[in-house]
Amino acid sequence: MGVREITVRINGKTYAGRAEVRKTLADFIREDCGLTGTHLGCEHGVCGACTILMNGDAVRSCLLFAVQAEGADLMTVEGLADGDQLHPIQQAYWDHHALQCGFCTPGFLMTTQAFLREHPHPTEREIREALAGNLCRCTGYQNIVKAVAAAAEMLAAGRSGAPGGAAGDDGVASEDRA
Amino acid sequence: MKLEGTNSLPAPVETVWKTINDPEALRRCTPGLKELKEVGPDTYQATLQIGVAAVKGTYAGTLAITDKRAPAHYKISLDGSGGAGFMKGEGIVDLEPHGDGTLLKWAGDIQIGGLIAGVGQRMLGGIGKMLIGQFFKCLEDYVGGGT
Amino acid sequence: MSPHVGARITRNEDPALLRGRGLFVDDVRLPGMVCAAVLRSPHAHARINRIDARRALAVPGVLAVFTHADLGELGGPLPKLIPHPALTYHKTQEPLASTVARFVGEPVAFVVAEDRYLAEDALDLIAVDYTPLPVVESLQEAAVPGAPLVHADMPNNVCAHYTQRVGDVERSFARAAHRFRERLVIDRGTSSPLETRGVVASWQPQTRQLDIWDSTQAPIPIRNGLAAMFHLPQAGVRVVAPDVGGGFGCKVMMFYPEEILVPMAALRLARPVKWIEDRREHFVATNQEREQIHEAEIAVDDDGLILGVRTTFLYDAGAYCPYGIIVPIVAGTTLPGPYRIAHYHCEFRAIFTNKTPVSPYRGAGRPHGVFVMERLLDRAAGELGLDRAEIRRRNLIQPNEFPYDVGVIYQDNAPLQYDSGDYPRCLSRAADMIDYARWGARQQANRAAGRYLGLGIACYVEGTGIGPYEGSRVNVEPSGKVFVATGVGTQGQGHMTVFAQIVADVLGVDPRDVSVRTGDTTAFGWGTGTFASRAGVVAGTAVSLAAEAVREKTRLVAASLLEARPDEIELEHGRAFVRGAPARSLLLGEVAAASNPLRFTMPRDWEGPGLEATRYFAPPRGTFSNGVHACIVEVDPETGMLRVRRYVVVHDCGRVLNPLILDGQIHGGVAQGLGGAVWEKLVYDAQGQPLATTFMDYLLPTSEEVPPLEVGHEETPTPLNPLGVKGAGEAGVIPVAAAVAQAVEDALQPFGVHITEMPLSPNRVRQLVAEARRSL
Amino acid sequence: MKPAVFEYFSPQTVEEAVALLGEYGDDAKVLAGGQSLVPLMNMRLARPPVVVDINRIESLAYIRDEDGGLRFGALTRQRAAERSPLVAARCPLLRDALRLVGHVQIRNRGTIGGSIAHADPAAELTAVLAALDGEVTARGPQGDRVISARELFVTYLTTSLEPRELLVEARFPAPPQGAGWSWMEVARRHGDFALAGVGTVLVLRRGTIADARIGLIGVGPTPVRAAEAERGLIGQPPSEALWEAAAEAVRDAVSPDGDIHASAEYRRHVAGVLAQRALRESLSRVQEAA
Repeated sequence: MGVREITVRINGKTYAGRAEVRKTLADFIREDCGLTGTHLGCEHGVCGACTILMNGDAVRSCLLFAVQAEGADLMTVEGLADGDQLHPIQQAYWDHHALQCGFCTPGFLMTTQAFLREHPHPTEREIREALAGNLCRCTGYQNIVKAVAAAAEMLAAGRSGAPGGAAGDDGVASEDRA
Repeated sequence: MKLEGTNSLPAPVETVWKTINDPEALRRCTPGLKELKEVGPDTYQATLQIGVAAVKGTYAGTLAITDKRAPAHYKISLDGSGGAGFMKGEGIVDLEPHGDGTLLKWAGDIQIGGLIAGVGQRMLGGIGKMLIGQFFKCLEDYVGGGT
Repeated sequence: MSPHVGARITRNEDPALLRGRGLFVDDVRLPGMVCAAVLRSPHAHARINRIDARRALAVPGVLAVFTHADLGELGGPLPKLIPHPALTYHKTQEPLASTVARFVGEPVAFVVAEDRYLAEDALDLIAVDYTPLPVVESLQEAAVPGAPLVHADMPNNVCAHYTQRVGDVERSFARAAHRFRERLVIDRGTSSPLETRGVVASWQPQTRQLDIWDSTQAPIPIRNGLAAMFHLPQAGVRVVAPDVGGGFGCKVMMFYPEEILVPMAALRLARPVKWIEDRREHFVATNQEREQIHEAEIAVDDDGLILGVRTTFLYDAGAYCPYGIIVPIVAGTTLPGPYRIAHYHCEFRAIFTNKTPVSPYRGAGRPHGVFVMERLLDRAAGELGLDRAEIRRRNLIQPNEFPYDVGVIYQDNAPLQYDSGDYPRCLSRAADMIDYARWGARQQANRAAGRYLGLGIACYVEGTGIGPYEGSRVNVEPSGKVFVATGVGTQGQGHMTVFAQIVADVLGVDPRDVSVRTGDTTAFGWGTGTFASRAGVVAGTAVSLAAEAVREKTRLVAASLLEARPDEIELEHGRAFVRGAPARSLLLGEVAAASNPLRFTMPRDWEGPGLEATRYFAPPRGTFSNGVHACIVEVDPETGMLRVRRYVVVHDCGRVLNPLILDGQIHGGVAQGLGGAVWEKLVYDAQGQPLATTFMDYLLPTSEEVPPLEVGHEETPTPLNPLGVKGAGEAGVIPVAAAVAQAVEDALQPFGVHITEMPLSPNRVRQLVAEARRSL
Repeated sequence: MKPAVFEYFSPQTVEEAVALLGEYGDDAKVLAGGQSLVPLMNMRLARPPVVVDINRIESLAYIRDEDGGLRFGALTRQRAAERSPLVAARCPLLRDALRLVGHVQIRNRGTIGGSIAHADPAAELTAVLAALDGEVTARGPQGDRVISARELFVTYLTTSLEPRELLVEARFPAPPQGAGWSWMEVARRHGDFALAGVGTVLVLRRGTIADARIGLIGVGPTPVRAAEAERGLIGQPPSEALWEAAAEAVRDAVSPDGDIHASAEYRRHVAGVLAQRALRESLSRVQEAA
């Protein structure tokens, strides 16, 4: 049976393992590397819970075989925080109650990370489009959209907010929203 | 999934009747047929590999022809199961003289179940229609080639 | 006034989840663990003649294949929950079907292998010989005499027939100036939490201890049931619902087959066993909801005052009814809503079909009841030329009419009585928020520009916070940190925070210093589960009562240490001090340490060591939240595409514990409601084959579909619990279909489109427009 | 939902890949972006015995402006094409269509060649290729073969590529400067497979339509080029009545199948509606450019 040695870098650390060629990258990250923050919600590339960064791009780790990531540089949710200090995106999600059950959250965080690097000053429209490849069943997305906007501001200001601060008020929309 | 159609074949009714009862014609024209073994009068054990591109399922089952009224009418039934689910089809075939040739009218009902039904619904209807179309087109050629 | 309860406090549970350090069932890894997979029936109805697993067992790494024949006494029908006198055929499935499979997805064999890949390889190699049996898929057809039978030992497919009557409906209708009748259809959907179901079981023969991790909303009943089935003491079974990735009702079954099969395999193989449902399985093997067909009628006078309402409806139970008839009872008892209805007739038949069983999904019948009532009011308003908001206003129960007896028996078997509320206030606030008064002009201006916009406004009352009871233990440790345990697990509702807020206020500590454990039977072993919008109300009150008991104990101990009277002791900022003499104070942790000395004798009125107390709360009956939703929808009549432009919620769930979390609950509910109104539909073909078993075909709304949501809170406290709180978990979803239907109808008013069904696909909207055009 | 066993090869060059395909033929499946293939494999609907992963063939990822059109190496990621200033300048229709391919995470992996070779009749790229008279190059044991879009798409998920051939390049002729374009589709949700979609190009000379292109997806077993509708436009001055006539011709040109999301009748109707709107938008872009 096709078993390969696989070496990847995840969050700056090298992981080496042996896996069948049919093993998905998501399963390899979770089972062989022990990084269970990356979640599987559908295994057919729709829900986005397994989103990670591969060489900087947001990708579905359920739609890659581990063997394809040989030599790649990966980032998972575990790589966001700097020690005890949450990443500004994580902080913004916390401040704005952008998660409930937390299962989809790692995927959203990784999507947000890639998105804000490309769009440091996004509009609400851009945020909503960028998040549309991730499903959340708890939040109705409202607070996630707010968190991404807030994270953009925090990152732009080059600081991270006070932990556990109070959240802002609800935005009020108009029916003329494009 | 109910499907129907009409094909015009360039041969007299009797020739067409013979063809559509000929195991060799069935063997050649049934899409994806891997194996057809006669196990009784008008009853065959069939193995089919059906699908498109990488999406193919292997089904093992029975093909039978019943309700025969030569040379104008029969019922053909097919059922099979495999890893991707199961399929069950029934078709009524009627032959009518049409000028020098024959009008072949068919009406079928295909049930597809299991994995493929739940996942492939977007294209299943179209693909089913296409495969049946291929079957009768092939018969048309077969009859055409035979005359 | 309390500083923490009522504040927008961010959640205690978030940092771990944000770092990817949660523990979901699939994250549990144990030495020697093996994986399971389930072989499921591909037929909606079939006799099982023979199962041949020899080829599967020959695969290296495949440990076992279990079929019904291997289950022994575990093979019998699963427990029957919530019996009811009207439920004449309470059918439940076997963990593995013995002779007949009755829906696509029903478990037939259970494979255990070294990993999930191998287990799925083995599934491919199990040969099952089926004889297909006649299938009945459609609810309407299943109810007709002579339909194929789902259960051969029944005379028909009716498992329950139940009628409730208030007043004299026949007379009220006979005397009414106007009667309007509608046939209203709501189709099937599913809760689809992002985490599917999953179970891990581990058996330690040396200690005879069975440990279970289960993505369930009800770990304690699971523990109790497993102990009985496996003949183990309850103390020998631990069930943990760790982080649960959403539930919304579908994870509150006791039991799903896998919840028995996984522990069974772990016991027999003496290896830890993991089973994680995959998404495709979830679409067939996890309970579904929503399908009902109502024949409803309203009688009104010339002023639009309701004289009577009646509905006769069919409820699709699926192939089995483990959860009884809770959903149709809730639908029928939610229907009257905030309106004065003196005469009401509600009758339903629960029908078996060859489809996945039904149990409550967020709303649990409430959206149906509201859809029917609101559609009837819209019809009456339209026919009488009355304004939609006005007809509602005229019929609302007034604030001085509480407690208000609706006259029917609710799901908790108690007479349904509304405890409190201000319905007119909610309606007028929602109307203000959506700028109802100027709607006509705005709509006209848009129409002139070729845009079809419609407004919908719908009211509801939601039964929440039902019994029987919940409990909690609160304990202050010598570190000064407070530990709270309760039986109700969390699936994202924020229990770790809201319960901490309650305790923080009572004990004068920071909510971040209060650590809450839920969903672990060793931490707290009494309780029922998280469902019916009850955790905050019932467990929240228990937490509050336990914290108060700890406070009194703290006062007692601190008083003796500080040489003061207990009633002079106050608690604040993590300290106990003498009122008026803050210098005479102790850290809470010091009091805790002193309450559990290693030597000395205890005082005479001592009631046990430590600053710890356990309390229970059993509400006398449910408490009723209410609200109004309003939305603006744009419809493209050529393509049938809908776009929700604005969505407004005014909601009253009594005293608000944490507005941040409450808003989140509302947002998520509305999104699910919109899903059910527009995108989500579990389509089956006539042979009972489910055609939407992926996220490509079952369409959860995304951030592009869900509009920005505007939420306003009213607070009418309930007299039924000391906190004054009502439930909120399901509120967001309840009136969405009703509001959207009205808005679409309003938008397409120039075409004369009439909406009587949910969900509304673009294809269907377009079809309705085309039909209406033809009939013009 | 885990894939069945397969044998895996990861060739470094096109020659190696073609040799592998030559050796395994029908048993082999090319893995490019994998965004359609891997879900099918996870569900075990596709069980190729051999997977030839071309992702390590770096020479297959390029975008070039040559011979009046854009040439894409088969392994060019959709996201790279979508963000390419060259694509935006030379073929904005392609860029607009690409934006609606799944979601960004899908386009980060999905490739130009993979989408075309997969031949999903709802895939945006197929209709753009058809509308622009594009072509692909296939390399097989006998060397290179050029296949026009018209000949490429056979039916659902089926192309005229031989099992032993590898699609190595796709060419999209660029519309002339000043051409108007539009991509429009109706999907249940953002990023879903289109229930119907249409791409149009309009070229005007002295107030009359000199060239018109209409390509459609989601309305049959292959992408559809509405040639009859195009002929009805050419030589005419643009007008609402003309768009309406084109819409009718589009409806005649398609033979969609229904599914659980939309009936054949709906798809046909909407194909016309979208064609009309797309032509209108194309004209406004011509006028903007002028």
